[in-house]
Amino acid sequence: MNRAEILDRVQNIFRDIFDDNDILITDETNATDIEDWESLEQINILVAIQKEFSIKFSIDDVEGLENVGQTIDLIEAKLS
Amino acid sequence: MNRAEILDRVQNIFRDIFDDNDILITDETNATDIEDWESLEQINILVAIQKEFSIKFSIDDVEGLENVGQTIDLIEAKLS
Amino acid sequence: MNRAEILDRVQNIFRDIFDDNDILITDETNATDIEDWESLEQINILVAIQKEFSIKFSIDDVEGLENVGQTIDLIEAKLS
Amino acid sequence: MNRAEILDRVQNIFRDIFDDNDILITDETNATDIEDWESLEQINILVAIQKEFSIKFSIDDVEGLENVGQTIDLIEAKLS
Amino acid sequence: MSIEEIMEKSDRNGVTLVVGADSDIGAKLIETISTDVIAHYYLSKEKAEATASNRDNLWSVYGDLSSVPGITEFIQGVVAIDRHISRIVHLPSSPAKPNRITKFDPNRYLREINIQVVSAAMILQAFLPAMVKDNFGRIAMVLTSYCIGVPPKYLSEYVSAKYALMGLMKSLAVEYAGKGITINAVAPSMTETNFLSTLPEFEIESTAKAHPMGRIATPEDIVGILGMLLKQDIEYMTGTIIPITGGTAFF
Amino acid sequence: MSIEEIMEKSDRNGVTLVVGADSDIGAKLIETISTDVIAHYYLSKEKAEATASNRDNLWSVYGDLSSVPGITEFIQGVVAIDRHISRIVHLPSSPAKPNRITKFDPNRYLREINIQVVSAAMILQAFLPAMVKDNFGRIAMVLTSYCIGVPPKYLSEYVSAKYALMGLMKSLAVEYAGKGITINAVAPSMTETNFLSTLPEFEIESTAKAHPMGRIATPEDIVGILGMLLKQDIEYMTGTIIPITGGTAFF
Amino acid sequence: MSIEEIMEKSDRNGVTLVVGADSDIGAKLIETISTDVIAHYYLSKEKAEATASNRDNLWSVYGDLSSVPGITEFIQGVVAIDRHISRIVHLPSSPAKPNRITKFDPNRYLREINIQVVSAAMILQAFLPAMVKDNFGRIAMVLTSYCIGVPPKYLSEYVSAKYALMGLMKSLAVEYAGKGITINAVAPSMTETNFLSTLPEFEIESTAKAHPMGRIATPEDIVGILGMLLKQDIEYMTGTIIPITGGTAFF
Amino acid sequence: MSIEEIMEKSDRNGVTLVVGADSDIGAKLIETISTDVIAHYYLSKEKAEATASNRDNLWSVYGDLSSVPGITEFIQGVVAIDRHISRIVHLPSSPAKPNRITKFDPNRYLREINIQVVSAAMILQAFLPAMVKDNFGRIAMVLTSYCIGVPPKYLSEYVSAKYALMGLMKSLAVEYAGKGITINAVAPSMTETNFLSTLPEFEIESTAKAHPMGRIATPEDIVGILGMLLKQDIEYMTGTIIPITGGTAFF
Repeated sequence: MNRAEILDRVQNIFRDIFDDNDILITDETNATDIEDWESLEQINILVAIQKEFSIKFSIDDVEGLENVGQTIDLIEAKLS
Repeated sequence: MNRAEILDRVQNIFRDIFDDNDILITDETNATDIEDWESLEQINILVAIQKEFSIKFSIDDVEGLENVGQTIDLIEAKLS
Repeated sequence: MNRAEILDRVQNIFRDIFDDNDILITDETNATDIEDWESLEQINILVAIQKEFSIKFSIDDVEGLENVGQTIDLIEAKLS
Repeated sequence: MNRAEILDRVQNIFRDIFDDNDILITDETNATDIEDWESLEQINILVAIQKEFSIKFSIDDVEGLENVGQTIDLIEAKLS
Repeated sequence: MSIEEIMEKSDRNGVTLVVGADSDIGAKLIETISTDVIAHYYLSKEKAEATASNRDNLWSVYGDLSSVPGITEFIQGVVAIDRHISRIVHLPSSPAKPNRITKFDPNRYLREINIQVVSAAMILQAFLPAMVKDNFGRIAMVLTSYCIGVPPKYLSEYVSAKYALMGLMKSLAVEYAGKGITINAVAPSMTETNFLSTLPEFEIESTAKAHPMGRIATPEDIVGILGMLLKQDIEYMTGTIIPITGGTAFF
Repeated sequence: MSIEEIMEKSDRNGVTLVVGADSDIGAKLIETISTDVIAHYYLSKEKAEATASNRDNLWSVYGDLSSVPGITEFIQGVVAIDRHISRIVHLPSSPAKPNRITKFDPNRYLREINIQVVSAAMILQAFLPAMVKDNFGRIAMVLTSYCIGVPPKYLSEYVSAKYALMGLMKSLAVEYAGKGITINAVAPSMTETNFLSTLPEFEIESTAKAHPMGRIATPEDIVGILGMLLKQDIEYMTGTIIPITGGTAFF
Repeated sequence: MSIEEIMEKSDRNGVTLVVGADSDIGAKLIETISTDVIAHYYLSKEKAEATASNRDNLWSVYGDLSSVPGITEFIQGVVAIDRHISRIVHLPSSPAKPNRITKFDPNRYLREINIQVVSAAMILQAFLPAMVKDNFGRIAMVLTSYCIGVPPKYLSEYVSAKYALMGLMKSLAVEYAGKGITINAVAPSMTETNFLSTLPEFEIESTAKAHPMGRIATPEDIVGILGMLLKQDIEYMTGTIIPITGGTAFF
Repeated sequence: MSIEEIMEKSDRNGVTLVVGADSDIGAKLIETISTDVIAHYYLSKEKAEATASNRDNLWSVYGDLSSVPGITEFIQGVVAIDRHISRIVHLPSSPAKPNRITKFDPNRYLREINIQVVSAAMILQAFLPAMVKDNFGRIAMVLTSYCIGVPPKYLSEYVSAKYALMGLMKSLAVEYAGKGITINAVAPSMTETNFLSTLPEFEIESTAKAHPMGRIATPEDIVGILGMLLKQDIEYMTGTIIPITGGTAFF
């Protein structure tokens, strides 16, 4: 799966979790860009990603993720 | 109202509060004679007596009542 | 020992406990007459009396003592 | 001041804080290498470094320092 | 605080929603609030209407909080008034009636949970988001001193419901800390209000007599503290419970 | 204690009722109890039947505690076994699922109140009178460390229900003090059980990593204390809550 | 309150004694008190004298509270001013300096006990009797949020001394309940004062950054509550501890 | 726990140091400990020597804990026995003697602080490092139910000292969490011991009469819980205070 496809699927996850179909995410998007993106949502996003890509994160994977780009890097790494 | 009548009415109150129609009370009857006769029941008895005889007790009236006899003395005093 | 002697000795106990040599007590004297006569002082008075007359009080003895008179009655009873 | 001199001065700070004149530190030395190197000692080390080199750290400077090497990089940066 | 912040906050009165204004504490509190008030009544519709006419900056809404539909309807009534609510005081409860656990009634208990806890949760669910947008809100709840230390005998239903409210209050204080919203509570001991009608006078007398201050609490004792908790500049206090007991119960 | 009392108490084992044996804590606890046990299951009927066959001094009863009729039916099932119950351990709860108050669901909350609190009240209402007659009883409940100090964010429904249970526990401890019955609770922090299935593993890892002991609690950590609370000679302790948190929360 | 009582109380300002005015909280507090103040300083005699000249209704007294003779001398100094003291605010403490118990110094600890606790006990011993005669007094003490729940690591001497003060406060609140005297305390979390000088700035930054409100407490946050505790009409609150922590610690 | 850990822990008895063995609780506790014990006495040297001869695995050390030199000398005495100490139970205190704050005596108070708190700090300072190396230790302290909620009147010196000890206990529990060392406490209400000699019998009777269980606590009630806190497998409980009050005081 290429990066664009991953970004697209992750975007759908964001739209679902924040009940907002207009959300557009980029590699730079981070918690300050989306209202309500707090610890709870971060966890829900990661859990949804685990399901969506049938991958599993460890604490070291998810600690210190700062933006969407890093999250997608992580997904790519897990998938490869 | 004579003492016997008062005792009779008070006995009905006891039977009602302790759900026990076999209760027989005398002047000597006290909290040790009836299981479950604790602070809560004592208050309920006094409240029921207030209603039954349309009298009103003060804290000094009810402090240190030790048995049915003293309670009936109190009722008589209030009624006279 | 006669009542007057007992009263006199008890008065000395009061004077000692309340650091006040002008205290004069009578049978009617009670906690409202002497400033600072609270639970702590009441206990100290009773303890001092036990020592002074080498007697021992039970809880039933000392519950509900209302004034000096009753206290002296109690001492007399214990001594007899 | 060159890196070696900095390392040497920092080593003295470590020896002082851990009361151990045999401590030898390298860039790789981290909290797991020295017993008792916990949050309290880390703060004391950083404070001593601030004094020693008359520099001042911000929270962003000191967050996530993982070993002596990174600490010395930080000092170098501050001094330059 | 920077001038900007002060300016930004200068117009932060908004409307105060008093849920459970039937209680003498609620009534006394409303007297002390000069700004706009929405008063909720649940004991009598008449009282609700009567009060409405007293004051031009007071709206009153009747609402039965003992069931979820009733709470929903009440919230719709408040929303219909269409004002920004910046402060909420939550007082509703049934009078505490002594009872043994052997007389426990699940439906009466669940009714009490609705009146006290579900109502608070649903009301805050409805009005907190606007407070968050405004970055300002003050919530005060009325618990009881029975939530502190050893509770009295025979009030398990009442005490359990108040504890549930206490747990909700603390959880929400944490959830909204840092959003300009404080959520606190008072825990009064027995207070001279219409709610005491369920207790015989000699019981109240005896409580007053046994109290070191020789009296039970008054609505004034409570309202003074509630007012403090609603103040704009009391912003660093949240999740706290203030005992108002004359020294008979504290943490 | 006089010889008479000792004699009188000498045969005080009776049956232990474990409500919520589905949880790993309940399962582990039952292993440690050699005397007669009635185990309640609410997640799976199968599990209930399976267990029943494991041990000849273990009865198992399935019961849905999420509604009053379900609780009533369960109690009838226990009564039908017709044994004197001298000890009750109360564990049922739903797994804590993080949620904002803006997603509060009154029915889900009331369901939780039934499972945790109404069940406890009705079960004790049913079995305390026999304990009183016997002048002996030991009740232990499982709360959570979230009931101590500052609760975590986003668990308001769960925390509020546990607080309600805490208030019930304390009230009944007082109501039954002096009748030979003790009612206590444990308050564990996050514990390795099947209930964690609702949390992502990395969350659990992160809690363990942040804990001074580098691990979350185990069922063994909890069962050791529960066992102590059920002991006959621990008779002067009631109304207490024992934090089992490795030092991360205490009173 | 009857008119008589109001009249009787109408002249109840008297002098406020602020013990430990060196701290920024004490200084800020004094600014807010327009009535007569006696300010105690222990860090610098100069500061004490300087302040004295600022205001005509302010007396200042230097006093070393770290030893019993020093405390005695200080009390004599206050007595010499010969004014009725109706309110006392107790703030003195050394800055909290992190240390392992393995570096425990009994003399430093006993010195801290003198500064914080023995000083409070001896000062109250000296001035409470006149308050009792007047049937009015307001005492407020400054504890710390470290007295609530789990304390931080490495502050055992400081925390233990504050606990000792907390125990004294509660005991005296009970001893003087019903004599017109209230004794309460605030428990602030880390506050922007000169006392932070012992901590590196990055530590303070990091505490502020980790706080849900993004800042530590300010003297204003504390003084607002202290002022409330000194009010004449706040008479039914005693023995309480008010957490001022922005939701990071509460009971 | 891995087999390795179990093996590693299998020989973890070591010596139990009982500080304040003069009290009936201490004496009763020692009876229940079959492994090696070092018993500290401070009331009578004779008693100390007498006990020593009773048991071959018991050492006894006399020590005056009321001053820093006395504590130092005592610690040297224990060190001289040259055994690894793995458990410490801390009981010393003077009998609580009722007194008004107006009779506060700073020297008597500081003496009590030494006996209870400075002794605990210095003893732990001396013996914790070896426990850390061994990655195992169990510390139990004896507080009082007066540390819970509203304290009694007229015991401010005693209550304040116990609070100081409580603050020390909690701080050290946090400082040593994760090093295999637990530090906990019990908080008993009035207990039948030689320490009651300072109270008149009618006072003790009246406390027993007023207690729901009709009796005050016994040393057995306390020792049972202390024993639990010393157990090796109770490792996830630290910083806790266990009320032993028969339901008259709890958190």
